[in-house]
Amino acid sequence: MAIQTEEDQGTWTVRVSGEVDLYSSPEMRKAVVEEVPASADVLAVDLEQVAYMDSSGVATLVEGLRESSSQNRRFVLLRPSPPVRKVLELSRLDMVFDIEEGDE
Amino acid sequence: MAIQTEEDQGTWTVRVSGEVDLYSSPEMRKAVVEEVPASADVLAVDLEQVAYMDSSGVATLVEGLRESSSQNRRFVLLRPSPPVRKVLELSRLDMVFDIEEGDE
Amino acid sequence: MNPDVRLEVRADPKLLRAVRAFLRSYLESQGLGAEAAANVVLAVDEACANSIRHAYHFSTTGVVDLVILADDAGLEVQVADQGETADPTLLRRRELGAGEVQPPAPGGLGVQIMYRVFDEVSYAPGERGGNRVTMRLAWPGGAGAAPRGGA
Amino acid sequence: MNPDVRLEVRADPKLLRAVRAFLRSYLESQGLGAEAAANVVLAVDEACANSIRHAYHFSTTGVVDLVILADDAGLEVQVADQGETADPTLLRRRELGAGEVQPPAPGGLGVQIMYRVFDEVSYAPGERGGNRVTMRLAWPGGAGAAPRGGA
Ligand SMILES: Nc1ncnc2c1ncn2[C@@H]1O[C@H](COP(=O)(O)OP(=O)(O)O)[C@@H](O)[C@H]1O
Ligand SMILES: Nc1ncnc2c1ncn2[C@@H]1O[C@H](COP(=O)(O)OP(=O)(O)O)[C@@H](O)[C@H]1O
Repeated sequence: MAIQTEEDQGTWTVRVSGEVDLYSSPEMRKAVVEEVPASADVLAVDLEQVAYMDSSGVATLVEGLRESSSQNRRFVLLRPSPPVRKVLELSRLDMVFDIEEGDE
Repeated sequence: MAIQTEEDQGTWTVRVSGEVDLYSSPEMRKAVVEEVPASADVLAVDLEQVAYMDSSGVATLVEGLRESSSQNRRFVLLRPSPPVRKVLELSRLDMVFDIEEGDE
Repeated sequence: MNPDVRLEVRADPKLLRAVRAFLRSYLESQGLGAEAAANVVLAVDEACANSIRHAYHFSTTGVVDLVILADDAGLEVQVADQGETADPTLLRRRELGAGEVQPPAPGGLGVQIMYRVFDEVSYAPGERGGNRVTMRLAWPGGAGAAPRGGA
Repeated sequence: MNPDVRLEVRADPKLLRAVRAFLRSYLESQGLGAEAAANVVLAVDEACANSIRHAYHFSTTGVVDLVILADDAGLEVQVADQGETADPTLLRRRELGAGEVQPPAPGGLGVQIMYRVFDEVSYAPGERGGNRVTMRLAWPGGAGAAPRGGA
């Protein structure tokens, strides 16, 4: 798994790639829960390049969503890849997230 | 593993792709030893798309070479992929084969 | 059914990736389609992750023991550990009633994913403590319908 | 060394592909470079193929037993079978003298590949018949030099 972050006009984007599992999700947790700058109005997690995600990845996204709500920050999933869509669906959490398909 | 064959002006080309191992090499053997038309002057085994080859694949190529010699047919390996080059080298048989890199 | 594979892996999260790679390739050679295979890989990974987290509490001296069997009718995967035995009330299938909404809680997902992917899931405490989950899936399309034997 | 993995596979040539997929992913997670990993995968595959061909004569009820261990110094892979024990004279390292040319024979390649890829290869008859080959490789670059612990 690899993580890239980027700030643009109040939107903090976390780009995740590779396999998110029990081994790697703590690193994703840092990026989507712990290290988001207080100034960010929007937290966008770009999941287009995610080849695999397990329920520990989903749990981390739920944490990011909760933490963002409590900060009055919008939390959005960008272009989830087919494996991400699948695990969200199997977790019955696909309706809980704000999902964007467009080019940002 | 998948095999495609093609005839062009006396050259019989066998295009191999995927993984050649103990399970799949008998199928490659058919194509490079058993089913070569008597009319072929040249047998070209195209190995560009081979992702893996073990010693049973190498042994099959040696059989193809021997059989071709006995039929006065030229036997040539086309564009061996890096894994094929490696197993030929580790088998100390890289100098035994006629290898062509060009576009046919 | 004769087991095709038995895989004993040290309970280290870092090793799960290789287990998934094995399973993907195994299921492909059994002729299971890519999408169904991805679901099976996910569900088995969840079972292994649960042994690492809940049975062994991330102590990497534990061992996760997978057994994989297949015949013309379907696939069976067993995942066992010798760690702390689970509270059986936490291992039951839960489905949402009409109009119910899943509360977005960050836990309690893995076991339900296993139930949703496999046709049959049954938990049993291990013979000497620990847990064993047995998961069965009929090949899609009915008995022997999957093009098994493909390269 | 604590074993990371023990893999018991039915002696079916069709299962070798999944074993290679496992090993590739495992070696990558150990930080071994792709080229060195490809060589290790080949050599281990040769050992498994020999058990299937020569020890079990393609009887798919046999089991090939792999043990994989790693520490900061290197990697150890053991491949064992309980089939026909090999003639030890066929398992020796052979190197060509100067000016000698390898006769292009279609056999006798696998064991030599194992010697050329690993630093140490030793064969022993199994405790109850069969064969066990133990292969060791120091991580390239010296003790602990491989960036182990990578994702
Ligand atoms: N192998 C296991 N060993 C011990 N407890 C387990 C095991 N598998 C599941 N459990 C228990 O079942 C609960 C539900 O598991 P799961 O649905 O995967 O959600 P989560 O892991 O997020 O809690 C776990 O919290 C744990 O208490
Ligand atoms: N696991 C094994 N069980 C029985 N015999 C073996 C085993 N491994 C190797 N051998 C013997 O060693 C010989 C050399 O093996 P190898 O170098 O792989 O070449 P090949 O398999 O082409 O004969 C085999 O022909 C076989 O007689």
